[in-house]
Amino acid sequence: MLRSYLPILIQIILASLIGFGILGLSYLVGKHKPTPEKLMPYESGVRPTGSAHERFAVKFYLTAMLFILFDVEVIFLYPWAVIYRELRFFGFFEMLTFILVVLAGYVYIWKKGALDWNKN
Amino acid sequence: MNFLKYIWLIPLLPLVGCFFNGVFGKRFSKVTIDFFALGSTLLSFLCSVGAVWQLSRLQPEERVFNLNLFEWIPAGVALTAHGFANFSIQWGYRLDPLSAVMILVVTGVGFLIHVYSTGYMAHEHGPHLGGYYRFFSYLNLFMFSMLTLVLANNFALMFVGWEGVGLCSYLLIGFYFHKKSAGDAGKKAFIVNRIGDAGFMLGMFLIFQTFGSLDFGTVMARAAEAPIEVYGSVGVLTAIGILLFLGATGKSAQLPLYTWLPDAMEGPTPVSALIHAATMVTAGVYMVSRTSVIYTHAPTAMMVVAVVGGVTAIFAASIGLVQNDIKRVLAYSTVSQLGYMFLACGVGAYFVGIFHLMTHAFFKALLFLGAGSVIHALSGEQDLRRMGALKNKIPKTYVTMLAATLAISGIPPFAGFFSKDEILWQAFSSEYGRWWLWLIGVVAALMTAFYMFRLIFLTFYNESRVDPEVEHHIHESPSNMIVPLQILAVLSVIGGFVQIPKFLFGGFDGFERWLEPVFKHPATEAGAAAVEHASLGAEAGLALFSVVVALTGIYLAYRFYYRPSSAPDRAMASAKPVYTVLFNKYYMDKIYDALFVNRTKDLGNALWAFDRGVIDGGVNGSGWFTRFTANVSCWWDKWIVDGLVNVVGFTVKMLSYPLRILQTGFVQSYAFLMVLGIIAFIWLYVLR
Amino acid sequence: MVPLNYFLILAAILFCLGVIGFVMKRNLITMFMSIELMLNSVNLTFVAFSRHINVLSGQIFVFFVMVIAAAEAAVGLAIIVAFYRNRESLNVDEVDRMKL
Amino acid sequence: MTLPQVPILPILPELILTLFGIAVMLFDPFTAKPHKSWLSSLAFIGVLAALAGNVLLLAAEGEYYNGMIIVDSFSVFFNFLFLIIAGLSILASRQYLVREGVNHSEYYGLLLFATVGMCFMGGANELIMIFIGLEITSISTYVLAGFRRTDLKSNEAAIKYFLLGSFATAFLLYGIALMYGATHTTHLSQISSALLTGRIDLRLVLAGTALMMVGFSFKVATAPFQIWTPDVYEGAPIPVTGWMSVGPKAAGFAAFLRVFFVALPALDQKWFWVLWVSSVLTMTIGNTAAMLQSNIKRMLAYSSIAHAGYILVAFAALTPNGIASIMFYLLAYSVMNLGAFAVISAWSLSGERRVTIDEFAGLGYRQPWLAAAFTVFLLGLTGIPLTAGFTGKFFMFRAAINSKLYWLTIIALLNSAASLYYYLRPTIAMYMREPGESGRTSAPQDSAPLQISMATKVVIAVSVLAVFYLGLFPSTILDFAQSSAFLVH
Repeated sequence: MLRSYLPILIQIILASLIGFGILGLSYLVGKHKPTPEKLMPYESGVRPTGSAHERFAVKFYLTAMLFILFDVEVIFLYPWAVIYRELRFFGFFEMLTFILVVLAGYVYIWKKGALDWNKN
Repeated sequence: MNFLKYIWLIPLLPLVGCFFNGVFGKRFSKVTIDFFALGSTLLSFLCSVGAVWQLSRLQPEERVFNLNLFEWIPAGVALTAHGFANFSIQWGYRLDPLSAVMILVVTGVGFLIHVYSTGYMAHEHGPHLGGYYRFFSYLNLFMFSMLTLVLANNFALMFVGWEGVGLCSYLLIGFYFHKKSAGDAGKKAFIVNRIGDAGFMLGMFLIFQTFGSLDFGTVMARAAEAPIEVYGSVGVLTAIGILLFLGATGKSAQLPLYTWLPDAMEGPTPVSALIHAATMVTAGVYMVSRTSVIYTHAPTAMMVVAVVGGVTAIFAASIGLVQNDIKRVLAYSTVSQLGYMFLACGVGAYFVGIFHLMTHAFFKALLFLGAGSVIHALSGEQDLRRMGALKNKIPKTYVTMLAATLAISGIPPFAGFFSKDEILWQAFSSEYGRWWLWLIGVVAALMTAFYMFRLIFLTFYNESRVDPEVEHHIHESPSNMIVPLQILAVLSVIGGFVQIPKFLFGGFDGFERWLEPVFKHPATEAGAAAVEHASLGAEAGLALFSVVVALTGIYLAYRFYYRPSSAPDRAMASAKPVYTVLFNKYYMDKIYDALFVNRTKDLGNALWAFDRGVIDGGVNGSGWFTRFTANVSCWWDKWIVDGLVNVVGFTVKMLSYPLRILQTGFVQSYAFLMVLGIIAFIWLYVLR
Repeated sequence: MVPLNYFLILAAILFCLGVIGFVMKRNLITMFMSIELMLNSVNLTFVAFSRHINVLSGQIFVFFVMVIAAAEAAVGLAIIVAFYRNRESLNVDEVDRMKL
Repeated sequence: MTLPQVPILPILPELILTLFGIAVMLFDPFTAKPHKSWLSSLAFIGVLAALAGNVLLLAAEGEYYNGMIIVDSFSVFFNFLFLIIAGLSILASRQYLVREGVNHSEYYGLLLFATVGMCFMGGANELIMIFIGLEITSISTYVLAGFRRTDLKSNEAAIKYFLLGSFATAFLLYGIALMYGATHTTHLSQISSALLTGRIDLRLVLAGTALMMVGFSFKVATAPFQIWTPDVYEGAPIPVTGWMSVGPKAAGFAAFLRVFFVALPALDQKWFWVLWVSSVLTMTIGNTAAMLQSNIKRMLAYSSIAHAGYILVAFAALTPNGIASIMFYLLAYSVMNLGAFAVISAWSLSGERRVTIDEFAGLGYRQPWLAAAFTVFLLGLTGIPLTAGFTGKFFMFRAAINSKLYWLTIIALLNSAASLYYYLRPTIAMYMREPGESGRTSAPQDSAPLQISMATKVVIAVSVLAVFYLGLFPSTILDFAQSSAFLVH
């Protein structure tokens, strides 16, 4: 029974081997000269200022929320796509309706200015 | 015109009056308000008279008129002890001899009290106060509810009236809303009544369960077929009887739910007369009589009714002995007299209960209205200790009140004599009667005569103890107040002649025969047969005895309150001029102390010091008893009833602690509680 | 083939972890994530049953649950953000204005 | 090319509501601020249209969409109820939203969407459908509860409702999953027949039943899952509280009834006792706690808990009469409560001030009509005859007595008697106390004459009439409920 999971096991083993192997290799091979800059968190080359628990602009949340919503709606496209041929035009119109509803939501947030990054 | 077809007008007319006055009353002049209030009531009374007249023209066994207006509550089919019953409640009225008596009393006395109120409440009419139209609107609403109660042909509609009168009572007790005590009293009345109502509702459900109907006719017919339950056992009929009686104790202020009635005196005096004396409080008696068939088949329930009635009669009367507020004396008197009525019902003499209900409506309404007239004359004074010597100042009030007092004391030929005597006789002789029930009644009668004449003496005789400020304002009430008093006085005198015992001029049993169709069924006929063989001489003897008892009570009151200066207390003789006033005050306080404050003092001794000639061991005993009952009452009121009303406050306080622990406001403690609940659910479902 | 019970027990454990997280964690976002964990463990249960009894409907249900969870997430986050703006805190114990 | 026939009729009210909801949301950005009230009218028209659609539904009884949706008189009754609630709520909210400065049209959109969810809960014949309907309702309600977003109490109400609501929903969903695993279906009638075969794992079914009951108990706020109610009701905007206390609660009961009577009648001896205990706890907690309150919204929150307890009494009767009486009572309770909240909303001042019971002092003089209407609603909630509350309670308790639940009925009657204590308090304050007697000094602008909008007046008047109509002539509604109850049972 567990045989069917063997490939996964092998993959896990391989992945960890590669990951840890490279880390270990660089540790063994490379020189160790720590400087303050090197010990800093990596933030796109920008000097980190203040605590990492800093407030983010609410815009991030907003965008994230909108993304989740529209992203997840797509989930319904999968089963639909699988049987699209069987459903024929009926399926087409059904999905059209669905997309239209999503689109209405899109128009709404657009007009509300939720997508306008520069809006205060 | 066929009045019977229009009996629906009888309750409807006051409702119309209520509507006009309630909605537009603010803009009406006093005359217009009077027109709607009085006119609707008078028309209702005339319709009642017409309908009853036509009813009386029918053969006795045909005197039941049912009028179903529409189907009020249909609720499909339900399984009952009578198989599947189609549950349907009509909005229907039933006129039979019993409800005929009731509507005449309600509309008749109600109309007189309306007339009286136009005088009594006149000062309430004004642009800024505006209480006048409100008062009459409520009063008419009350009439509607009360007439619905007595005319209903089923329990559910009766309950509508039952709750409606409770609501109006609440509104009217709290009429003087600026007095906090008035609001509290109203609330107390309403809440205590609701406890009784719970009993009523349960009884009603049980009736439907047992008989498959709520219609009076059907229920009574089916109950009449049921076997009579064994005395001492609690069968379903007994349960119904006791539950219904619980409702009656609330509405009719019987033990243990009586305390709201004295507090209800906070309302305007006409309200006390109409609602808390003549009509609403008698609803319980009416209900017990209406369901007489059920009670007759449940001897245990009857015994409960009789005992509660008797004990209440003596209990309330003993409290009435020492009250100083004129209206409170009358309130306790009402409780006591209602106890009498229940005593009559409990011994199976329903018609006597209704008889006493009727005569009581006359003389007690009169007493209250008279008291109102006195209060009116004294600019609002209600304390008996600050009255006195009013006999010549308000003679008309005095004469009418004296008539009522003689009636309630049971002095022939006043109305009260006939009804009270009949109750005592039935308590003694009927199948369900007991000698000790009779004794209770006699003692209560003694007390009644005493406290009523105490009231009369303190109010109308002796020197005036009236506040000099008030003194020169004293005036007889206007004629619209006096005329109703006089009419009621006439009724208090002649109202008893509808039923005269056999030993007097051969007797007359018109009232009994009139009600006979309502109360007649196989079980009562057996009881009636048992009464027959009791001797005429015994009846006359007992009647004579009760008159003597009443006279004794009057004499005692006379000795105590009319001629207190004759008290052989030489020490006080030197201070003669202020003697009477001082003496009375002192005396009151003494009793008051002995009764309520200083319990170590023996009442008997206090009395002994003042009137050696009168006091004897019996009075000593009765003094002790009075103190005892007053203490019990005090205790009951303080711990049980106020507890019951404030039980709420108290329980709430107790329950607030666990609640505080639960309702913390924290999401996670809520979530934790929910988890506990879920665990409980899973345990209940899966593991148990 | 893994027996059905393994999935069910795993899902139950995950669900309980979610419950415990919800009751114990003080941060609103973490509590919220615990709920997501609970929902996903239910999804796992659905899928496991669906496969076990060979009826596809259970897997379709999972889609619905996921969409609803996403909607809930969006609304929940919005509510939490509104709260944060007024209260400058994400500590659930500060949601305590109303009690008794 | 043949298009499969897709029947639209069975979900016509829902479709109409959805379209109007989307329209309201879409038009909002295009509407200038002064004209926003137009959108609330649009939403109201939507409700009227849906009501018309619901009438057509009467002719289309049957199961649709592979049995996911059922149209029967039960669902039609509840659709009517939800639509009436929505219509009255829309009218009752207009003035309030403007006054509180939150006149956003999303409010009406959300209200319509929530109603869609409620209608699905009433018409669902399948557990997942119920779950979806419940979530549509809940998610909209979360937002509505926090609609005054700058107000901390409103935020808090939203957070509490959201967190605890989703928590409870997860249990409901888990219960559905277990039920699905045990019976291999989520169709209510198929579950019922699967239970009768006896070839199923009973422990799974029982655990599923318990968990589903948790979810429903939470939605209808019965013990021990009533705990969130007072906080949420107190914090939510007044019209939302009014709506929440009747709409989602009624929807919860609709689904609760259908699931337990259609799918799980075989287990009724198991869940009967849970209902019994829960009912006693719910009534008693609700009534006692209500007596402690000084805030009228919170008091009515506890009162709504108590009413859920009364409803459980009839639920525990396990008879069609019981179901019918619950349906009737939900309608009666809805009009009484919506009316009461409309009065509170009219009397309160901006910022939700003047909502303590003492602050109702003097309403009887300043607004006699408003006070009279409020008295009617409170007396109705108490169960005084001639009002809807009496007839409703009468039917419910009678159903319980018919099933020989004597003790439960006695407890319920005593509870109902005790409830008078707190329902009278606002009345006493209104009529028997002078304003300002509570010791608070009210600002001069607070004693300015009240402006009550036409819409609010209509809501109050309609509610008063309905209270009396249902109290005097309950037969039509009850007959309808009765016939549908037999279908469900």
